[in-house]
Order: sequence, then C-alpha cells, then structure tokens
Amino acid sequence: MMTAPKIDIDSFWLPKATSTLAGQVDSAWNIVLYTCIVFFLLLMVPTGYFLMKYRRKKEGEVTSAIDHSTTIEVVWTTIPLGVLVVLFFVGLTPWVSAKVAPAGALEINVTAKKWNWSFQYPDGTVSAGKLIVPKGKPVKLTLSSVDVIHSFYVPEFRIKQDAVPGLYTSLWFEATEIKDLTVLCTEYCGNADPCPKDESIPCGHSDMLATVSVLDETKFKEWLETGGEDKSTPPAERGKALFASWGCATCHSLDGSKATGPTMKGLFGRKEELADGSTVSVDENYLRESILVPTAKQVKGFPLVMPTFQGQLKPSQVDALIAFLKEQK
Amino acid sequence: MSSHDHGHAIGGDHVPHVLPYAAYFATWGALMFFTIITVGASYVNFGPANLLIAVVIATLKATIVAAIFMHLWFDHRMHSMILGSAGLFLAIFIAFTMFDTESRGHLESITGERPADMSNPFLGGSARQKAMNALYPVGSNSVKLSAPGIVPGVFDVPAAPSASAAPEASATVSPEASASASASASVAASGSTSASVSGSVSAAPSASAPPKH
Amino acid sequence: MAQGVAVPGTHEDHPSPKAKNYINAEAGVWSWLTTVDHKRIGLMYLVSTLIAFALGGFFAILVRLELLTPKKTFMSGHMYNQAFTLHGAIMVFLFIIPSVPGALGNFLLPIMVGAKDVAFPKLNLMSLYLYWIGALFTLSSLVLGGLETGWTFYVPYSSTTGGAVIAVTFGVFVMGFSSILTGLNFVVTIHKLRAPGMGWFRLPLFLWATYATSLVQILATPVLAITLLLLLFEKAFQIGIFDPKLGGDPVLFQHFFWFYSHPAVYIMILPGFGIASELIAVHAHRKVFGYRAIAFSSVAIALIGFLVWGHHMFVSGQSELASTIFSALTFLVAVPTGIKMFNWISTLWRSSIAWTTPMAYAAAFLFLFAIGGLTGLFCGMLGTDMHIHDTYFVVAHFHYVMMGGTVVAFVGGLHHWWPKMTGKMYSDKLGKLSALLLFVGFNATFFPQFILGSRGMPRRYYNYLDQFQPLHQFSTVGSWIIGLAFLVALYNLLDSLKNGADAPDNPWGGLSLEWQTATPPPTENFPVTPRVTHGPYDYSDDRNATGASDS
Amino acid sequence: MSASANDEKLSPDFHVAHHFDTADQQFDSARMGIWLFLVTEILFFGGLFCAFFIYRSWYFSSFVEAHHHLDKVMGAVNTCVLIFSSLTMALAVRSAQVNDKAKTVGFLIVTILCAFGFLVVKYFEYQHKIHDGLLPGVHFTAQGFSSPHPGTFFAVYFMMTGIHGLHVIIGIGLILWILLRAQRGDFSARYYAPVEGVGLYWHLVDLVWIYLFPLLYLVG
Repeated sequence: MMTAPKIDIDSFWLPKATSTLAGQVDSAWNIVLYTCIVFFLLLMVPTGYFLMKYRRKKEGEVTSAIDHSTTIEVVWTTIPLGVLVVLFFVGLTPWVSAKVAPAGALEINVTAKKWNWSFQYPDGTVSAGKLIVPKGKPVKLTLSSVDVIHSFYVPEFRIKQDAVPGLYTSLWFEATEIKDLTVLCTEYCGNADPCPKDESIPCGHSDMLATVSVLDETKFKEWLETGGEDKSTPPAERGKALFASWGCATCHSLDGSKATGPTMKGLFGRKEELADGSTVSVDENYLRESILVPTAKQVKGFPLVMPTFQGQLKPSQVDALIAFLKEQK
Repeated sequence: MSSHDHGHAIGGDHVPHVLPYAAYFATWGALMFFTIITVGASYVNFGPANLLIAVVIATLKATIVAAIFMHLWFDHRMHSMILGSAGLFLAIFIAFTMFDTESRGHLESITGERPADMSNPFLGGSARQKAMNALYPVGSNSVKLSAPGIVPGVFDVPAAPSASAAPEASATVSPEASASASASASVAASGSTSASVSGSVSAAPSASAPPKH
Repeated sequence: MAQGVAVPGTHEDHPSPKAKNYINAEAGVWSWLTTVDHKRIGLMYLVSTLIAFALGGFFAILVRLELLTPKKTFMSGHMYNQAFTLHGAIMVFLFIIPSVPGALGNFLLPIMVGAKDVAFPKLNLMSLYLYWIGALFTLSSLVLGGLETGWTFYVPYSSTTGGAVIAVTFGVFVMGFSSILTGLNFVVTIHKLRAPGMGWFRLPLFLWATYATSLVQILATPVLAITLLLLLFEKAFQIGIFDPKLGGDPVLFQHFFWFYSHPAVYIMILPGFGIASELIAVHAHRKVFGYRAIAFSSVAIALIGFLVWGHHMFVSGQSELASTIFSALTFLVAVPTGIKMFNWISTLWRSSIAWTTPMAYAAAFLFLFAIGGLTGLFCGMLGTDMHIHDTYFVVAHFHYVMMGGTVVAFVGGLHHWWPKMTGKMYSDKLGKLSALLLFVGFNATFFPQFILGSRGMPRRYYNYLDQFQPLHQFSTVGSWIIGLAFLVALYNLLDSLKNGADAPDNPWGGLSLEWQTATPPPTENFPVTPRVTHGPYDYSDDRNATGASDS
Repeated sequence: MSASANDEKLSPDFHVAHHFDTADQQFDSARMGIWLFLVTEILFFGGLFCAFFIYRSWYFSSFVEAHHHLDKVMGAVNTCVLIFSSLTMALAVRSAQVNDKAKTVGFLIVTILCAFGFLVVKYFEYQHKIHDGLLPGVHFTAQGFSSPHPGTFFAVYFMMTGIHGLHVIIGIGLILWILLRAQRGDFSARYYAPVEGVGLYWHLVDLVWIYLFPLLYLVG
C-alpha cells in the first residue's frame, strides 16, 4: 500500500474543507443535516411519548376511533414536499458548480488502471501516483480508464467522479491550502491474487491511492519545468521509482518468480523465446520497444496484456527504466 | 351459447365471446396490408423519419393484433390496462435511459474515431490531444517550459491559444468544438442544465468562454 | 372475539391444536416437496430464506472481522472481496427479496383475503423450486472459484474477472423468475380470490404492501433478467453490448441494472412497511390512522420507485441533465414514505399498546427506519452525494433501511405470526431481549459507519487508512452483538417448538382473517368461506366511526 | 343462459380447482395471470429494444450499413408466416369457443407448421450470417465495413432474434401440449382457458416480431 497522507478531520462529520467547492458542499451538508435532525425529533419525540403514555394498563381498553383527518394528511404531505423541493435546490447548487469548470482551468488528463492513477499535463509531463497542482488555480481533470471502472475521490475536496473505460468524464477543483491530500478509488475494481510480496505495490481496490500535492504557484511552475523529474538522482534510482509508481511490479517480478509477465531478474542480455517461435536477445532497443509497443514482440508463454506506455513515459523516463532493468542481475 | 353478442363489451365470461370469421380475416388482411406498406416505405428514404414511420406502422399492427386476435377490445378493461402499463413502464425505461445516453458526451463524439484505443485513452484520439502534441511533442526533451502561458489559460494570458484551440483549427467546428467540450464529455449537458436552473452558466462551455470563478 | 368478522364455525368449538392442520395433514418429505398448500410452501420458503440469512450473516461477520485492523487481519484481499460479494448477493437475492413475500406473504396472503389458496398453487410450488435452483447456482460459486464482482455485477469488471460469474448470473436469473411468478400469483389472488365482503379497503395493510411489491416484481424483474442474460453472453461470448472495447457502454449496464435494482429496493422494504402496519395496529389495538393514506402510499412508492434509479449513478458518468432529473424525482419518494411514518405514529396516539415482542420490534423499526429514511436525503441530494457516494455513509444508509427496516420488521412479523404458523408460544421475555440486543447491536454496528463514510472511508475496502481503525473496531464489536441477538431469537423460536405452550387461535386479539381461523390453520384455511363484514382494524367500540373504512 | 346447456358442453375431465369457487373465477384468474405474464415478456424484450435505440443513435451509420446485410425478403416472408400463424391461432381459439374440436386441432397444426417454417427461414438466415462472419462483438470477422462497431448491430440482432426464436420454440412446445389436450377432448366452450392462454402467448411472440422486422431489417 502506498503511503497516503492522513485525511484531516476537523468536525464530527466531515474532513477539513480544502477546496473552493468544499465550502459549498458543506453548507448543503449542514442544511440537510439540521433538517434531518429536526424531522427526526419531530418523529421520534411523539413516538417515544406515545409508546410510554399509551401502554396497555388493562385488557379491553377502548382506543380512539379517529381513523383519519384529511387536513392533517394534507399538512404532512405538503410541508415535507416543500422542504424536499428546497433541499433539492440546496443540493443542486454545489453540484452545478462542481460540474462546470471555469474556462481556462489547468487541464490534466487522468488515466486510471488497476491499481494506480497517472496524471498527464498539457505539456506532456506525466506523473504517476502523484497529482501536483497549484494552489488557488482551477484544475480540471478529465478522466478515463484503461480497464474497469474506477472512481476518483478526494474527501477534503468533496469531489468524486467515476473513470469509465470508453468514456471521458471530468471534474474540477481549486485547492485552497498547500498540503498533501489522499486520492481514493471508490469504485470497486478487484484485487490481485496473489498479491506481490512487496507491500508497497498496490494490490487492489483499497490500495489504489494517489496523492494530491498542492504547491504554491511558483513551486508548481518549477516542478512543471523540470518535467516533474529530479535530474540529480541517478537514472537507475529514478527507474526504480518509476517501476513502482507505474505499476510494472504488478506483473513483473524482480525476484525471478513467475507472474503475469516475464520476471525482470536477469533480464538484460537474456535470450527470450517469442510467441512466433523466434528468439531475441534483450538489449536496450528491445526493452524500449517492449515498453512503448508491447505488442511488437510477445514473449512465449505470456498473455499479451501489457498496455503501451507510448506518450506516457518520456524518453528520459524510458532511459531511466532501462537503466534500472539493466541492474536486475 | 350465443355467437351473436359481439360488438359490446363482454359481461359474463363463461359465455365465450365469439367473433365471426370475417373479423379474423379482415384483421389478417389489415396486417398484411400494413406489412406491405412498411416494406414499401423502406424503399423510400424519409431520412430521420424512417424510424418513426416504422415504429408507428408497427404500433398500428400491434394494436390490431392486441385488439382483435388477443380480444382486448371485447375483454375486461383491466387487461387493456395491464398491457398499457407494460407499455408505460417500457417507455419510462427507454426514455429515461436515452435521456442520459443522448445528453452524455460519448467517446466517439470526442475522438472522432473508433474504436478508441482503450489501452491509452488519451493518446492520439482526441483532437485536443493532437493539437497538444503538435504544440508540445510528447516526451520531447527539447521543449523548455519556461514561457509564461505555457500551461494555457491557467496563468493569465487570456488571449493565448488554449490547449484545445490548436493553431490549425480555431475555425473548424466539428472536431474542435467537441474537443473543447471535450474532454468533459458531459459538461455540455450540464451547461444547459445549469443554464436553465440558475441561468448563470453559458450553455456551451468552451475554452474561450469567460471564466466563471 | 371475532369482532366484526364473522367466520362461521372456526372458533367457537375449536378442537385441540392436535386436530388436523396444514402441518400434520400429510406426513413425509415427499408430501412437503409436492405440496401445493401455500402455507407449507411459505414454511419451506421461511426455512430456506432463514438458512440463506444465516449464511449471509456469516459472511457479514467475516467481513467485519477482517476490518478489525487495516491491512490483513486473517484473510487475503481476494477472499475478502468474495466474502463481501457473497454477503451482498446472498442477502439481496437469496434472503431479502424472497423472504417476506415468499415466507410470510405466501403463508398469510390467501388467509388474509379469505381464500383457500393462491390463484395458481402449482405455479407457487414452481416458484419455490426455481428459487432453490437459482440459489444452488448462486451458491455453487463457493466451489467454482468464488465470485468477487460485488452484488452489483458492474461491467466491465464482472465481464473480465474470473470466477463463477456465469453460474451466479444464471442463478440470479432463475431466481428472478421465481420472484416474478410469486408476484404474479399474489396480484391475481388479491384481485380475484377475495372472500365475499372483502373489499379493497378491507384488505389488511400488509396486503396493500404486498400488492405494491408484487407490481414491482412483475414490472421490474424482467429487466433484470435481460440484463443478466446480456451480461452472461458478454462474459461467455464477448458480444460487445457492454464492453467498451467493442463499442459497448458500461454505464448502460448500470441503467439496466438499476432499473431493476432500485425498484427492487422497494421489493425489499415495502413488505417491511406492511408488517410494521400490522404489528402496530394489532399490538396497539387501535384503528389504523390514515388507512387509505398508508395503502395508497405503498402503491405510490412502488410506482415512483421506477423513476429514480439514476440516483445510483450521480458520479458514474451519467449526463448531468439526467442526474438532475433523477435527483428531483428521488425527493418525491420521500413524501409517501413520510406519510407512512406520520400515520404509524398517529396510530400510536390514544391507543392501547401491549409491550409484546412484536411491538418491541415494531418500535425498533420506527426508530431505525426513521434514521435510514432521513439519511437517504443526503444520498439523494446531488451536492452531498458527490461526497458520500460509494462510501460507508451509503453502506450505513442502506443497512438502516434494509436491515433496520426490513429485517427488523421481518423478525418482528415472524414473532407476530409464529404462534399462528406453528401453534406454539415462545418466551416473550427472551423475545424482547433479542429485540433489545438487536437494536443496540445494530446501532453500534452501523451508526459509526455514517461517521466513517462522511469522513471519507470508501466502501468495499480491504485495507484502510489507520485513522479509521477505532470506528471500524466499534462497528465490528457491534456486529457480534447483532449475531448474539439473532442467536437468542433463533433459540427462543426453536425452543418454543419443543417446550412452548400451545398457542390460542388469536393470541394478540387481532381482527384480520388469519386470527379468525384455527391455529395452526387447516389445509384450506377456513372450513367455510368467510364472509367479511368489517375492516381489519375496527378495534374501537364506536361503530359510527368505522363507516369511514367501509366502501 | 341455462346451466344445463353449459353442463352438457363441459368436457368430462374438467373440474373447478379446489381453491376456486366458480369456473368464472378460475377462468378470469387464469387470463389475468397470462396478461401479467405478457407484461413481463414485454419488459424482458424491452431491455433489448432500449439497447437497440441507444446504439442505433450512437452508431447510426454502422447500423444503416449493417442492416443491409440482413435479407429483407426472408424477413418479410417470416413476417407473413408469423402473421398467418397468428391468424390460425386466433381461429383455433375461436373453434375451441364453439366446441369445434376438429377445427381446433386443425388450426393448431397449421400454427405449428408455420412456427417450424419460421424457424427454417431463420436457420438459413443465421447460416448466412455465420458464413459471412457477421457475428457479435469479438466474433465479427466480416471485412469491408466502412463504419466502426458493426458488431454491435449484430449483437443486438442476434440477441433479439435469438431470444425471439427461443420464444417460438417454447411456443411450439406449448401449442403441441394444447394440441394433444384438444385431441383428447379436454376443451369446450366453457373450458378453453389453456387454449386462449397459449394463444395470447403466441400473439405476443408475433407482436414482438412485428416490431423486430421493421427495426432490424427495414430501417436498421
């Protein structure tokens, strides 16, 4: 399981509100909460009172013959109806603001797959598992999924939207605080069986977490300019991080054990037998091709299920991955 | 046991309500007639009305079958109500479902090409993406993201071309319009919803619409 | 005794309970398996659904136990997914949907309308067999590699995952037919087999609720059947109706599914409403306040229930316009539901409440359902639903409705009609103890889940953030109390069969027809077809006031 | 209406089931049951109609292109066959109503023959589709389609006609059952509820096809 930031709870019911929308949702929440409490008391106080007062003291008590009152039926039909109409509009308001992103919002594409999130910025920068956004600027997320339905949920932002394969859905937010927040998947998407030994690798629905890092505008620009990568760390180390964050480890083991895909242990220089009968020697070109066009050379005995990473990984990231894979002796 | 009592709604059910042969053959004739009509109509292209014509004729035929062959016309009104309720709830089902599917943005209308590349939904397909890729070649290390407005629309520069308003296409309507409603598939619908409800949102939010917030 | 309801020759010189009744009319397993007696079929439904409930409850306990700690407590994530899927699927399809109509409805409906049997007794037996066959297919998943789709079978997960999806889908498909046939049987019985004098407004409210339920079963279940059939073909042959890779639409599946499953929520809760009306009226010995309002609100809930299914899909990618309309319509359902609550409470006013076990359950029902119903407002509101959708808040909400509502009413109804069904009285003390334990355990289990959900804990999570652990632990302990409550109730009822006193014909002083016949009832319910002269709740001696319900 | 006149026409096997008071009540209940059952059938097919309308609207060009691969003539022939069988079924019910056993049996036989005829035509249609690779979803192998997702049309086509065909087969079984009972002399002017019930079912099968034919074959 990825380490996820704690959800900040600052009231009995709700997490701390850290987006512009959260305030609106919370107002609606409070209105419906107090309405419910009032109605609950309205129902339960008489119930409790009647249950005590009208206990049977002796057999054969004569009970009231009043069996209806049109007036009172009309009253308790129309008053709740009026309250409900109001509640509908109370609920509608924050929702409309949640659904219509301001023009000029920073547009980020979100791709969900079992069991990780990746975020693609307009300049092509791709960040896996970590959504970096500027504070105080509207950010519009366009979601899709490559396998099953997932759902993007940030409790402190009060936003949620399913990521559906074959469909684009969207939502937007504007963060109001500089901090790290947890993204949760709320649409059930299964579990790997068995789980990878390494517990840091997401293994199922409840591990499909990501982090939203809200930075101030300057820091965000800096981050984006470097493509989200820290060039000072050695490539192999960056590759290791990429290997984990892109979910490669879900299918490729590092210890030689068999999984959905071939193991990465002793990969470099190995002779692989392909599905078409030919063999290939694993070198940089083969690795690059397999990452970008997995369908090109399918290793015998493994299903062709790997998605392409073309357009998601930058060349420098592919290089980093290759550097990491070369070290897996 | 009378067979002369057709023509009025039946009362006692243990008296079978027997129609004359002529009624059956006339019904059959009418059905064949409408079959010929509907087949004939299929050779003429009425455009969008094709479906409507077919459904209307089919409904006529179905009504005839139900009324005569299935005896509904002479039967308890209850049975007509039962059949009617089936139609009503079917209509509710189809109407509400299509209410969603017709007002929802669908991948096809966005990408303009099918089948969509499911393994990488954001690659290649969308016009917006193509425009974006043209501006910033994917993965190109040579792109230095230093110019202001490089994340169009976010940091000031209202006039800067937004990601979706690609150089080549600010004028063309179809791929671009869909691309800017884009990616938010369904936002177009919400635009009209909210417009009707709150009147505060433009009906077709696009990249060039004034910011609301 | 039989105030206002003249049933010749049933009660005056009623012989001892050992006399011929539906239970001892014939002996042997074969006589039960081939019976067309609605009471025997009802009893077999009762036993079957209770076994299913025990099994579903077992999985619930496992799920709660696993959630005692974040990460692994004692089972793998894969097994956890199967446990909650089976808990949901069994509880919904094998227990709640068939339980009240199948068990209590079958047993009581013909007696309550004064008929000898349901309209189509053989069809009724076929329903039971279809239920058994469907249940077998569903449970076969236990040995066929499990099922981990969640009870909602959302595509494309269900059409791409392994396990026994096809077997379960087929099982639920078959059980759907069982449900349809039961509903059809009930509608025809109520329309055509009412005893002389049994006008529509002399039907006990339980029958109005059952009637509304049956309408929903007939109108909604076929859509589930076609949905599951399409899913089955999708899974087996990849026909591409729902598969996005082939141009299908996963969200369309949700429309199909919820067009059934939302009305199905009313299949589950309406019978509970009906039972609650009976329990309150009989044990408070008062003419029901707003009989017609309660009766019509049942039908209204059933019909409006068809217009609101999209509220399960506010964040699914459904168009915003559709969501808005569905949300608005959703609020309409709250009106008839509120009317019921108000009228029940008014029925308690100036009544004579006997604190029996069934009344204790009815009181628990009123409290729990009030919470379940009101918290539905949070889910129906677009803005707040966005936050709590697919979180524990929703889990708590529907458990308050389904379990706090239907199950509590069902167990209350079981205690209410147990003497009639078995001819034995149970211990009232133990019965009330079980009601109290259930009430305490239920709130301990599910109230914390409201808090968990509103704080951001998603549902169907095997692993969770450490900060949620205290509330999860509280909830798990609560689930043990619920388990204990059911064990006490089960012991009490089973013990009564052996050691209980013989039940009189009318232990609670009820006025509807089932109390006017022998206990247990004879095979054809009444020696002579009863002639009904008054409404089912004319407890008041003031005969002038009863005119209102005659017409 | 003299009771004795009715009694004469009662078939020997007929008796009012134990839980009904009168034959009327039994007859009415049976018919209401059948009508309610037909409601479930309509809603069952309704799901597929819903899918048809939605995907037709989404993949309009694909549906138009794909429907040209259906054989209009065969569809029209089958429509006529089914409508004719509906006529003979209605006449069979009429014959039962007037105590004409020979005609009841005769019309039922014609109805069954029509049903088989329908299935034979359907068989040839399916054979062509399968041969041309016009199958649903992943099994769609036909070449030369210019629009995407023609498989979706055929998914709808095969599901709809397949389930309809299944109903025809069930119908054959039911009519056969009625036929044997009619032959045995079970029915009379006073007791013909099973004939009418199966008749209603058969008309519904026809009714569904009345919609399927234009939607799938004609407008696509």
